[in-house]
Amino acid sequence: MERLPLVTTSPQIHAPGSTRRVMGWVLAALVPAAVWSIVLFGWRAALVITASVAAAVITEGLLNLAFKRENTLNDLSAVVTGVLIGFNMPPEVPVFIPVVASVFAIAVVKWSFGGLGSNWMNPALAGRVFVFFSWGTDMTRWTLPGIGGADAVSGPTPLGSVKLALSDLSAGIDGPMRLLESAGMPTTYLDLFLGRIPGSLGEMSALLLIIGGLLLIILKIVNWEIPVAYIGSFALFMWAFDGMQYGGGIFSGDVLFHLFTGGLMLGALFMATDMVTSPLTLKGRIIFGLGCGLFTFVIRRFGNLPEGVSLAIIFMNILVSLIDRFMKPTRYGVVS
Amino acid sequence: MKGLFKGLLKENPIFVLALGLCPALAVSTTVNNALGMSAATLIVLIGSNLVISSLRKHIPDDIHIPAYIVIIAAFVTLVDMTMQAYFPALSKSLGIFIPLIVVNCIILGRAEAFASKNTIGASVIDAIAMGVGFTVGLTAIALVREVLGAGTITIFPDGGVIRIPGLADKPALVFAFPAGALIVVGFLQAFFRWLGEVTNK
Amino acid sequence: MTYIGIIITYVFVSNLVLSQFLGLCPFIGVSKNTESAVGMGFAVTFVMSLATLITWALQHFILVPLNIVFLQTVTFILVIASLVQLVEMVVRKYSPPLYQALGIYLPLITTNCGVLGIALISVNESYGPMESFIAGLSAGIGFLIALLFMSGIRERLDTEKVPKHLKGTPIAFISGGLMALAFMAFDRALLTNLIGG
Amino acid sequence: MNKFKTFTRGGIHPPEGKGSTSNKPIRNAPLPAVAVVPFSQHIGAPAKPLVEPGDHVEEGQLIGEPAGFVSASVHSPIPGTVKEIKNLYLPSGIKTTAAVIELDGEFSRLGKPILTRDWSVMAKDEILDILKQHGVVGQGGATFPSHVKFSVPKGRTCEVFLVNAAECEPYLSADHRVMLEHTEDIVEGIRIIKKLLDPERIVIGVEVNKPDAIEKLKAAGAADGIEVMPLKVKYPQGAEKNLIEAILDREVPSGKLPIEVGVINANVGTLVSVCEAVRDDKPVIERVVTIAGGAIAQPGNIRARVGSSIQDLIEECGGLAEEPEKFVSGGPLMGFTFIDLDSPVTKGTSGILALTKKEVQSFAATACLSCGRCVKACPMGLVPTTIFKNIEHERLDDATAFGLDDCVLCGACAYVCPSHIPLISAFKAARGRKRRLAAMNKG
Amino acid sequence: MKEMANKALRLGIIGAVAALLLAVVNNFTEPVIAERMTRELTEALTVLAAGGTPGAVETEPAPGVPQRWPIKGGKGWILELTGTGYGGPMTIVASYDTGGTVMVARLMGNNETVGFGKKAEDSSYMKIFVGTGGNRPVPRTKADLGADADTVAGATVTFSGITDALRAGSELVQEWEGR
Repeated sequence: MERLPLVTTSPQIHAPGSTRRVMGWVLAALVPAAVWSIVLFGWRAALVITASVAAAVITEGLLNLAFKRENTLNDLSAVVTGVLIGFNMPPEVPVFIPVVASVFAIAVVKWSFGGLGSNWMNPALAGRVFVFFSWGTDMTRWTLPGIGGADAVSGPTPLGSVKLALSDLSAGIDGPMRLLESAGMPTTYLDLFLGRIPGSLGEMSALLLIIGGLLLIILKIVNWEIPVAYIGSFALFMWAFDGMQYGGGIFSGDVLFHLFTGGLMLGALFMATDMVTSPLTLKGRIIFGLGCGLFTFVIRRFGNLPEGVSLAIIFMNILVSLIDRFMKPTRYGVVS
Repeated sequence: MKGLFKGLLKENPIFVLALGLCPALAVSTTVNNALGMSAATLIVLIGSNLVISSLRKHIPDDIHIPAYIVIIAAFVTLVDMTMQAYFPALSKSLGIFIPLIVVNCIILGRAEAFASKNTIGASVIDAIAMGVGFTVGLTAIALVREVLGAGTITIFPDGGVIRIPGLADKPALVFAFPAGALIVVGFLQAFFRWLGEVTNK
Repeated sequence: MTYIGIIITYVFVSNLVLSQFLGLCPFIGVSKNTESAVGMGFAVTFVMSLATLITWALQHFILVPLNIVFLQTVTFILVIASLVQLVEMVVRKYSPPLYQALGIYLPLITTNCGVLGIALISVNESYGPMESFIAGLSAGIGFLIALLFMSGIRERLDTEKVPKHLKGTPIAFISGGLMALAFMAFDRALLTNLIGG
Repeated sequence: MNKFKTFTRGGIHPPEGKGSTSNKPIRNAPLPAVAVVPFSQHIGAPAKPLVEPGDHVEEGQLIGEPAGFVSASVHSPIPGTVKEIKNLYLPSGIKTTAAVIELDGEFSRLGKPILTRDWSVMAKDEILDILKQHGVVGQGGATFPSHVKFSVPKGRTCEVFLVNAAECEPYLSADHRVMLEHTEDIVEGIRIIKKLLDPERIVIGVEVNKPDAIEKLKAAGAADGIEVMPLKVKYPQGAEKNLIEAILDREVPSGKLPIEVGVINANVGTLVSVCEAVRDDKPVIERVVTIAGGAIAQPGNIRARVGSSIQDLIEECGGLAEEPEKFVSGGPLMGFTFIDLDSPVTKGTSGILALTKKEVQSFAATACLSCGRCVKACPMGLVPTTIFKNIEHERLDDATAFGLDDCVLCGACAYVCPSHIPLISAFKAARGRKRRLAAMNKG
Repeated sequence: MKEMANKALRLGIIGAVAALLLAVVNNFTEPVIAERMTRELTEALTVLAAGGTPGAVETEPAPGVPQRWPIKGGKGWILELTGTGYGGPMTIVASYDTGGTVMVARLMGNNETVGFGKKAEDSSYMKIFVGTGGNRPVPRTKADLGADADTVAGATVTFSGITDALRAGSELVQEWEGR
C-alpha cells in the first residue's frame, strides 16, 4: 500500500522559508565583517567571537536540557546572538566578558521570556549593555587595527577621542575629522569606511556591513523600513545639529563621519532589524527607525557615552509593544 | 509556633505577597544595609501591631486609616531619630527609605488585616513572623546583589567585609543598580515559588 | 536647577520607578493592562503635584517656624492621605466620568511610596514652591511613562510562552530590570549637556 | 507601470500554476456509471431526499427538495436506479447523506435539442422560483443558494451587480475557460439577473492574467452596458469583500453582507447555471472542474456530472504521473485535502489538485518571530499573529476583539509565514469553539 | 454630630500622644545628632589636615572655592573645590601644604556615569594626585600620569574636572602664601 496523502488544513501550499533559513542568511551576511575583523585584529578576534558564540549555544542547549524543552539550537538563533555579541566587543576584551554577555543574553533576556520569539528586548544588545555598564573600563579599551594583528597602541575610538577633545575644544577646529587628525588617527572617510580605525570587532568596515545588509534586504530576510528610517533620521539630526558644537551653524554637521563610526551600520542593519523585537507593521517600523535615529543622536551628541547605538535600540525595544498597539493596520470594514 | 514560620516561605512578604518592595530593592546593595532596614521595619511592625491591637476597640471604623497612619508614622519617626543619633552610618546609607517605611504596604497591610482583629499576643507574633520573612527576603536579595555587584559580603561596615576573590576585583556593577536589583528580585521570586511548590509536596 | 532641568530629571534621569525604587508596588500591580496603567498614572500625577505643593507649604510655614520638623513624616503622610480622600470626594461629586476613570486607583495612592518620596525629596533638595510643584508633576509623568511602557510589555507577555514559575510578577520584575538597563542611557551627564549645551 | 485596480490591504502572489490548463479547451468527462449525489452541496439546510432505494430516476429529475429558506434543490445527474442512500464525508469535512444512482435507462436531455424559453415575459418571483427549483447555487466556492442571494431584502437596493471573474486561486482555470467558451451564456445570465435586481451598474472584475477573457467579455457585453474591469493579479481578489473594495472602493462593514453597501455579486459559473436554468430549463447537474497539480499527468478542465467520482476525472486526465503529497478539492489556498478518491464532484467543486511535495512546502511549525509578514499579507487588515497567540493562550475574547470573526480564511497569512505556524487551522478551530460555547450558553 | 466629635477627639488624642512622644524623644536625640555632626566634620578635617589642626571655616575666599579652613600653625590650607565633570559640578575637598602640594584629596559629591567617572570615588583613584602641585605639577592629561594611567582609564572628562580643580586650588594656595 502506498503512503497515504497528507490531510491538512488550508492553505495547502506555503511559501518557502524557515527560521533556520532566515538566521542562516543573517549569519552569511555577517561573514565578511567577521573575516575582516580577524584580518585586522588577528587570532584574538577569532577567539572573542568563538567564545561568545560557544557561550550562547551552550547556554541555550543547557537550558533546553535542564527545563526539558525541545531542542532549539537548530534554528541558529543562538549562533546569531553569539556572533552579534562578539561583534560588539573591543578587540582586547578579557574573554570572560563576552561569555557573560552571551549567558545574560540567552538566559535572562531570551529564555526567561519563553525563548526565541517571546523576548521583547534584543538579547545581543541587552547582553552588550549589561557588560558595558558592569565592566566599563574593559569595554572601552581599544587598539588601532593593522593588517595581520593589532597595533599595540591603545587609545579611544574616533567617537571617544572626539568626545574627549570636545571637552577642551580650541578655536579653529571645524569638525570631528580635524579632531581625529590631532589625535593621530587615520583621517580620510575611506579609512572610516574600510575600518582602519579603532572600534568593536564587527563594526570595523561600514562597507562590508552595508554589503551584508543589502543582501538581506534584497532577499527580503530583513525589511528596508527600519534601516532607512534609522540611518536617514540619524543623518538628518547629525547634519542639522552636530556642527554647532564646532562653532558651525545649523546644517553643518559631519554626517559621513557619524555614519561610518560607532557601529551605526551594524546597529541599523543587523540589530534594529531583529524581527522579534521590532514592530509588526510598516508604519510601526518607520516610527521605530525614526526613534532609534533620534535617540542615537541624543545619546551621541549629549551623552557621556560616545556610541549610543545599543542603548537607543534597546530603549526603542521597550516601545515596540505600544507601537504595535497603536499602529495596527486599519481593519477592513471597521469604522473607528 | 506554626504562625511564626509562615512568613518565611508560604507568606513571604517580598517573594509571595509582593509587599514592601521599594525598600527591599533600594537598600539591598549590601547585606548590612538590608539587615539594618529589616531591623527598623521589624521594630515598627511590632510596635504598631502592638499599639493597634491594644487600641482596636477604641478606634472607630471610619477613622481607622488615619489613626493607623499616625501610629505607624510615629514609630517610624522614633526609629528614624534613634538611628540618626546612634547609628549614623546606617542612617545615612538608608536615607529617605527610613521615613518611607510609613508607606511600606506590609505594615499598614498587617495592621488592617491582622492587628485590628486579633489579640495583642497574636498580633505581636504576626508582626515577628512578617518581619522575619521580610528580613529573609531582603537579606537574600542583598546577598545576591552584593556578591555579584560588588564581590563582597558586608556584615559590619567596619571590619566585617568578606571579599570574594576574583569577583571583588571585577564585580558586575549592574547588580548594584536598579536594573540588576529588579532582575534579581524577579528570579528570586520565581525561585521561592518553585521552593514553595517543592516543599508542599 | 531650571524647570526644564527638573522635568527631565524626574521624567527620565531619576525616574521614580526605574532609578529611585519608588512606587514599585503599583508599578507591578497596576501594569497588567494599558487602560488601567494610564488611569493610575494620571491619578498619581495629579496627587503628586498637589501633594508636593502642600507639603512644601507645610514644611515652610508650620514645621520649620514652630521647630517641629521631627513631625515631618507624620504630618506629610497625613496630608497625603487626606488629600487623596479629598480628591476622591471632589472628583466623585463634580466629575463622575473622571471618577469612573480614576476612582478605583485613588485609594491605592496613599500607600504609593512615590508620593511621600517625592515630597521628601523636594524638601531635601530645598526646592521652592514652583519647583516642588514641577518636581511632583514630572515625577508623576515619569511614573506614568514607566507604567505605560510596562503595561505595553506585559500585554505582549500575556500571550508569550513564559516559563511557569516566571509568569506574572517575576517576569514583570525582569522586564522592569531590562527597562531600567535601557534607562541607564539617561544619566545625569546627558541631562547636564542637554540643557546646558 | 500598470495602474490596474486592486484591493488596498495585504494580498500575496503565489506562483500562478495556471499555464498547464488555461489554454486547453474544456473536455467532457465520460458519463459516470455510478453517481454519488450528496444532498448537502450548498450552504444551509441539506435538501430533503425525495427518492428511496429502488426508485428509478430520470436525468435531471428532482431528487431532493429545499428543506428551509436557505437550502437548494438537488437533481439526478444521470438516468438510473437509486441503489442506496448512504452517509459520507465530503472533502470539505461536511457529513452528508447521498443518493447512489446506477446508470440505467435513457438520457432525456443529452444529445437532445435545447429548449429555449422567453424569460423576458416572466415575473421576478417566477425567475427566482426557477432558480430555486433548479438548484442553482454560487459556484465560486461558498455555494450559497442563488434564489436567496438574488432576493434583495426589503429596504435595500442593489446599486451595483458585480460579476466575480477574478479566479485568484492558483492552478484553477475553470472560470477562465467558461468565460472563453460560454461568453454568451454569461451575458445572458447577467441579463436575467439585471431583470431581477435592476442595478445601476454591472461590472465584471477579471484579473489581467486572462487578457483573452477580458476582450471577449468586453465585446459580448458592450451592448448591455456591462463594464469589464481588469484587475491587478493578487490573491485573494476573488474574496467578495476584497473584490468589492478593489472595484468600488467600498468596504462592507464588519459582520455585514455586501448588500449593506448596495452590492450583490456572483461568480461566472453561477451565471452560466442561471442562464441554463432560466433559458434552457436545465437544472444544475454538471460543472466545469480544473484537474491540475504537479502530480497529474495531463492537467485540464473537464465538464463533469455532479456525483462523478474524482478518481474517474483523474483517470480522464491521464492519471497520476507521480505520487502526490496531498489531494486538494478547490484551490490550493482555501481548498480541502481529502484521501478518498471515490469522493463525488459537487456543485461547489472548482478544482481537484494533486500536489507534489515540492509544491506543498510543508514544514513543522516553529516559534513566531514577529516578522510581520502575515500582517502584510492579510487582506482584511488584521494582525494574524496576535489573534493566533491569543487563541493559543485561550483568550477567545481578546482574539475576537482583534478580529477573529472578520478573517475570511483566505490563508494568505499562513502561506507567507516563515515559521509555518498553522494560523488558519487555529482560527477555524477557535471559531468552532466559539460557536459551541455560544450554543452551550443558549441551551 | 456627637459621634463626629467623639471620633475627632479620639483621633486628636492619638495624634497628640504621638506628637508628645516624638517631642520627648526628639529632645534626647537632637543634641546627640548635632554633636555627632560637628564631631564628624572635625574628624574629617583632621584627616585632611594630615597631622595638623584645622582652624575656623571661611566661606567663599575665592571664586570656585565655597569654603576653606586654615591648618593651624600656618601649615597649609584645606579647600572645598568645585570641578566640572561629565555629570555637572563635582565637589572635591583637598588639603595643601604651604607649597601648594596636595596632601589629601577626596571626591565628595558628583553625578558621574556608572562604571566610568563614578570610580573616581575610590580612594585609590585620588591617591594619584597626592604629592603633586608643588614641585611636581598636577597632571594635566592622562599622559602625564605614566604608570598610573590605567587607574583613570575611560573617564577623561571626570579626570580633567578633578585635575583642573586641584590645579586651581594649588595655584590659589601658592598665591595666598605669596609665592
